[in-house]
Amino acid sequence: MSVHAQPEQYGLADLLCCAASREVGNNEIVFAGTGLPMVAIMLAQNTHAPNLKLIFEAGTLDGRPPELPTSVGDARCEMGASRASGLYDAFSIAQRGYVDLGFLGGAEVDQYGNVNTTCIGDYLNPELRLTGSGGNPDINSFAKRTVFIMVHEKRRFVENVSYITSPGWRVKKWPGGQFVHRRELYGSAFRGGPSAVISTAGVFRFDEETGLMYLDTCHPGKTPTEIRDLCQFDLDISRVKGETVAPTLEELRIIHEVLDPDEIFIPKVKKG
Amino acid sequence: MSVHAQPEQYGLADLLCCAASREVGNNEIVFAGTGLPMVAIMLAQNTHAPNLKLIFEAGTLDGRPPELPTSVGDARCEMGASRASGLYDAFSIAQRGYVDLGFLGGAEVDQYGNVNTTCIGDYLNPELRLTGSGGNPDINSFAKRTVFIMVHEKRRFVENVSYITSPGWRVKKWPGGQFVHRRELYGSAFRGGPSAVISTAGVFRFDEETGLMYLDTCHPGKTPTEIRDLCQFDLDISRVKGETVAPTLEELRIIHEVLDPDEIFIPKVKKG
Amino acid sequence: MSTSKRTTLQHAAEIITDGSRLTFSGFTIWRRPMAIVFELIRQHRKHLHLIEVQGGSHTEFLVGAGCVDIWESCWVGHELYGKYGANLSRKVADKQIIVEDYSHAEMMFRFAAAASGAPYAVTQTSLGTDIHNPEYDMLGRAGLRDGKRIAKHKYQFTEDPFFGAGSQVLIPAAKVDIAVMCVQQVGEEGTVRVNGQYYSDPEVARAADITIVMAEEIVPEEYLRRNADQNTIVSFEVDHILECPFGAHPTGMFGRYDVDGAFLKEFYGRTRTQEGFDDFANEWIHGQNHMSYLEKLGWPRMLNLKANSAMNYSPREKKGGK
Amino acid sequence: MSTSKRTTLQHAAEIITDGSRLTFSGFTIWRRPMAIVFELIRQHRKHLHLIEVQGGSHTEFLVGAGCVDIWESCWVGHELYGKYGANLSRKVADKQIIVEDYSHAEMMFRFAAAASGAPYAVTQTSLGTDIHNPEYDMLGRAGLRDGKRIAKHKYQFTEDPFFGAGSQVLIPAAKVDIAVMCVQQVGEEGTVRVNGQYYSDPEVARAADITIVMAEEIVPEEYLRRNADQNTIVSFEVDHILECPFGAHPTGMFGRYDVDGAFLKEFYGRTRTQEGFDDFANEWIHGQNHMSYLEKLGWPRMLNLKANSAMNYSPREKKGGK
Repeated sequence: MSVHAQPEQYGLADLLCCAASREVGNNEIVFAGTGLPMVAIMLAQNTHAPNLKLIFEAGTLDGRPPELPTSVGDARCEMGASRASGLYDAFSIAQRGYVDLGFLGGAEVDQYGNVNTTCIGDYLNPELRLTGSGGNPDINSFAKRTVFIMVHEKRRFVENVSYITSPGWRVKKWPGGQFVHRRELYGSAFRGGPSAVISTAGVFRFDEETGLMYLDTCHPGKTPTEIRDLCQFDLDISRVKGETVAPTLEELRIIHEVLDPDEIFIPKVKKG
Repeated sequence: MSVHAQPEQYGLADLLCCAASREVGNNEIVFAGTGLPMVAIMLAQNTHAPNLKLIFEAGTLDGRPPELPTSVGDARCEMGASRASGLYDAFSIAQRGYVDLGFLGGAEVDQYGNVNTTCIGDYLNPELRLTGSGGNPDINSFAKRTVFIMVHEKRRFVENVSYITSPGWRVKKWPGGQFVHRRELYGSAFRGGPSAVISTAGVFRFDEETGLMYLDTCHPGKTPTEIRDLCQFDLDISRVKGETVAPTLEELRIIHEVLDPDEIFIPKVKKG
Repeated sequence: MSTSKRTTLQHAAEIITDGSRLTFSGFTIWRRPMAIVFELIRQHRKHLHLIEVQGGSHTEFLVGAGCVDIWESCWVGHELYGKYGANLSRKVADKQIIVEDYSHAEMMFRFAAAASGAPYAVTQTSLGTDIHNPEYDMLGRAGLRDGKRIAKHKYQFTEDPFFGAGSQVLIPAAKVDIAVMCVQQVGEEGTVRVNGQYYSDPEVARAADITIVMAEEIVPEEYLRRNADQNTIVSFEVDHILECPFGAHPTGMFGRYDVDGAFLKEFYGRTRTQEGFDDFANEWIHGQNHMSYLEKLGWPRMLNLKANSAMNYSPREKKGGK
Repeated sequence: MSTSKRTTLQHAAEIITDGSRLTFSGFTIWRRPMAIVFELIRQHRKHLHLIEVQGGSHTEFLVGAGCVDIWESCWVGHELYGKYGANLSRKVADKQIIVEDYSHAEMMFRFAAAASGAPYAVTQTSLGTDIHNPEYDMLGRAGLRDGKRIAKHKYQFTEDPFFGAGSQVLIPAAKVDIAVMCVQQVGEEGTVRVNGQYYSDPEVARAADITIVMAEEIVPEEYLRRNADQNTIVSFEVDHILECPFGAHPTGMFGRYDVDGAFLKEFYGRTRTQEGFDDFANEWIHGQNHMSYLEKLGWPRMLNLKANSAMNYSPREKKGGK
């Protein structure tokens, strides 16, 4: 009995969080970054995927935090976890192939799903140095599927990112730097790649053979051509399935009453 | 005030244990195998080297067992230790270069200090398969000095061991198998090598440049030529310093009253 | 949780099919999954390929019973209670088993690499020894290096390109199908808490494709999760669990019971010949189950082994006597 | 023990000389050795080469104060309280600092290799990214790859010879002179017990040539040795110890106190410019000592951060507010 909310009952962050949550299957092992991804996974854990196993990069394995941690290093991560250890464990488990799904963010994404979190502009003369990679490339290299949650602006959906921090479906082969399919480079470690980008405009997926991004669903109120115009590359809009499913009232209740009552990551929609 | 025991007051195992114990310096980090080496180190810990740090291969780090463990996996190892973990830790610490002294045993030793614990006879058609390497080559590869405690029989002191389990001062360079100085092979991991063999006949040391064994001290009652005749190679007896120092009464008390009252590794000498 | 991981001794042994690449928890004569080992012998398992950080009494039982075709490790014996592996020695001499020798650290690093998903490890141990004698690559000699189940090479040499540290030995990840563990506590969802030295248990459990955990006790998962930083193995690394008190006997378990030295001494003494082994197995394994085995051991013997809970070992056990 | 490992805040900072290769305990904004970081700034330390699994608030303080010439890591920021490292960003734009980028797993594996005494690690992470762009080898561009203190290459590619697993990245061990740790408990002889996630602390402590441990409390060594399986770092891996309550503030410590989000937010907001940083440092670092710093913070603020001992975090702290 899932009653979907009306547009005025939820915000964009709610929609993203719920769309992201639906990418998670039950029984999956999920590796989550800080912020919205963390809320999305905890939402899945509290709805359709009670058996999902959550890994936090800092060393919490099969975590079930009763309260939303503000980051993966947070003391809130440990409570209820199967094991609290460290990064060597978390990344070893990932490289070993345990991870079904990674949840990540990014500043820029290109048509192949390559993501940049390192710098804006030329790396050697950056306009803006960002945080750097963190575990973004690692989780993305090792997981079977990866979901990115991003703000949608035309400057962020580019033909080629300034710096490939995290590998998409077609990546650079060094030393030359020519683009090749990810499969060619990763050998037996190839397990998949970015499966969805959930932006503030829509949900995007990838043709695994061409490696190219396509539009899957539009968020309510957005049209495919509008969304294509929000990309610097020629976005494939031929495979659109319709509108992104709105949050249910139950999902909204869990987000705002259970997971993030303090609006740390997801603001409440003002009534009125 | 160290009163040395008279020959009838101690056995050969006592002499070996005390000679081995004297190889340990205070503040040293010592990696010990099971058996007599363990008693020797605990003897040092209880006499002249109270600050030595003891590592057991199975994962006990800076151990101070109040009761003699029967092996390094024993539950008696943990009590009073700084950390109880596992083999990855123990071998990582060794490879990292922390270990000053390793204490080991062997079935055969050659003129270069190469030791065999794997098989007697041709490896491909062995007369007798022994236990195998265990951590013998690892401790010996990584420690600054290694001491071997062995039974002295002519068949055990050979020109070339049937199988080099543990590296001496001149070792085989593969794929050809020609003998080269250990220093050539170990690069920056070269930290030293076997520093003493304590047999039931005497104490032997090595010329670090030629890599050859020489007789250092004879056990009471043995002569250098007798000992040379107990080796299949031409043992250098030109550097003999004299007799191996007898156990003190205090050392014997600690061995038999504190460390090994049940005569697990060291039998008591029968009075009378 | 919707699906239970609980299994029985019989089924646990059935998971380990003929030809499996198998490894174990514990260290020489401590925390070996003996009850499952005995069940494997009862079920006449064949062609096992043991890949072990180091062997121990359990190895000698499996080898003696003819379950093992390949033993890839570094050491076997019963410590104080039997100075070498008499069954393995006999089968090596008779060429009934292939032995592939590595050093102890190499075996540990091979499992660490497998657990970390790396195809190989880099080390400087054992350079110049016959462990690296190219003539002694026994799996290669047997034509078994297919590059899939068994690595293409026993090892490779290379030079450190970064710091000029010199020769390095590359050793392949220890890929195993199944790890069989014996521990103090496991939770309903698979979380394991090992007390005392954990030996190579964390790496072994993670390296294996399937992990079976036999515990002295299955405890409420929430109990273990109250102190996540004291747990040893993660829930999702464990596939099957079972409770089997004294399941490690005659090997010992920190905090629970000591090694039964007299039992191991008797085993070592009686199984120098195949007839001796068969006789021993007929007495202690075949026709028995775990409960009848415990009954046969009897209360006085087991209470003598029981650990003092303040000391974590038995102050009564005389370490096998003399 | 005959020789004490105890030192003071001032002396601990003095051990870290100009030009040291330095690393830290903790994770982003948790368990960073802030009191020593502040003392380094007071002592005007220069030319530091930070090699970190990942950076955090402490990095931003050191970089802002001009202590750092080279930063070799993968991430810097204040998590929720400051989305990137404004001081590092400014100095990168001004070319006042050399940044060498690796991935997070690469940095972790580099420390694991160093801790294990291996010259390098093997991994398959981040293939095809600009982390491996040969043009972006910044230490190479600066001519600093001497093969001694800094590896000859940023990385090397090779193929797996054992299982045909494909391209592998070899990454050099993270060799560091000093690790500065901030933990809950250390014993008189150096044994460390970390509660909660230990992040990369065990590897970092073992990788460093000198390890300094600042703890909330120095406890009797025997207390820690009663449960050796709960300890995190071995006595002999630790060279210097000091007790410094709230030494991690404004970062948090599991079981003791939360992150002071408001403090970090203010730091992030005020230190976007160098003038802002200098102003902040004049207010909170220069002319202060650890006690006057705590006095300045005041009781209400610190009690609000104090962890509930059943939950291990503060149920009062509003995570920095909105």
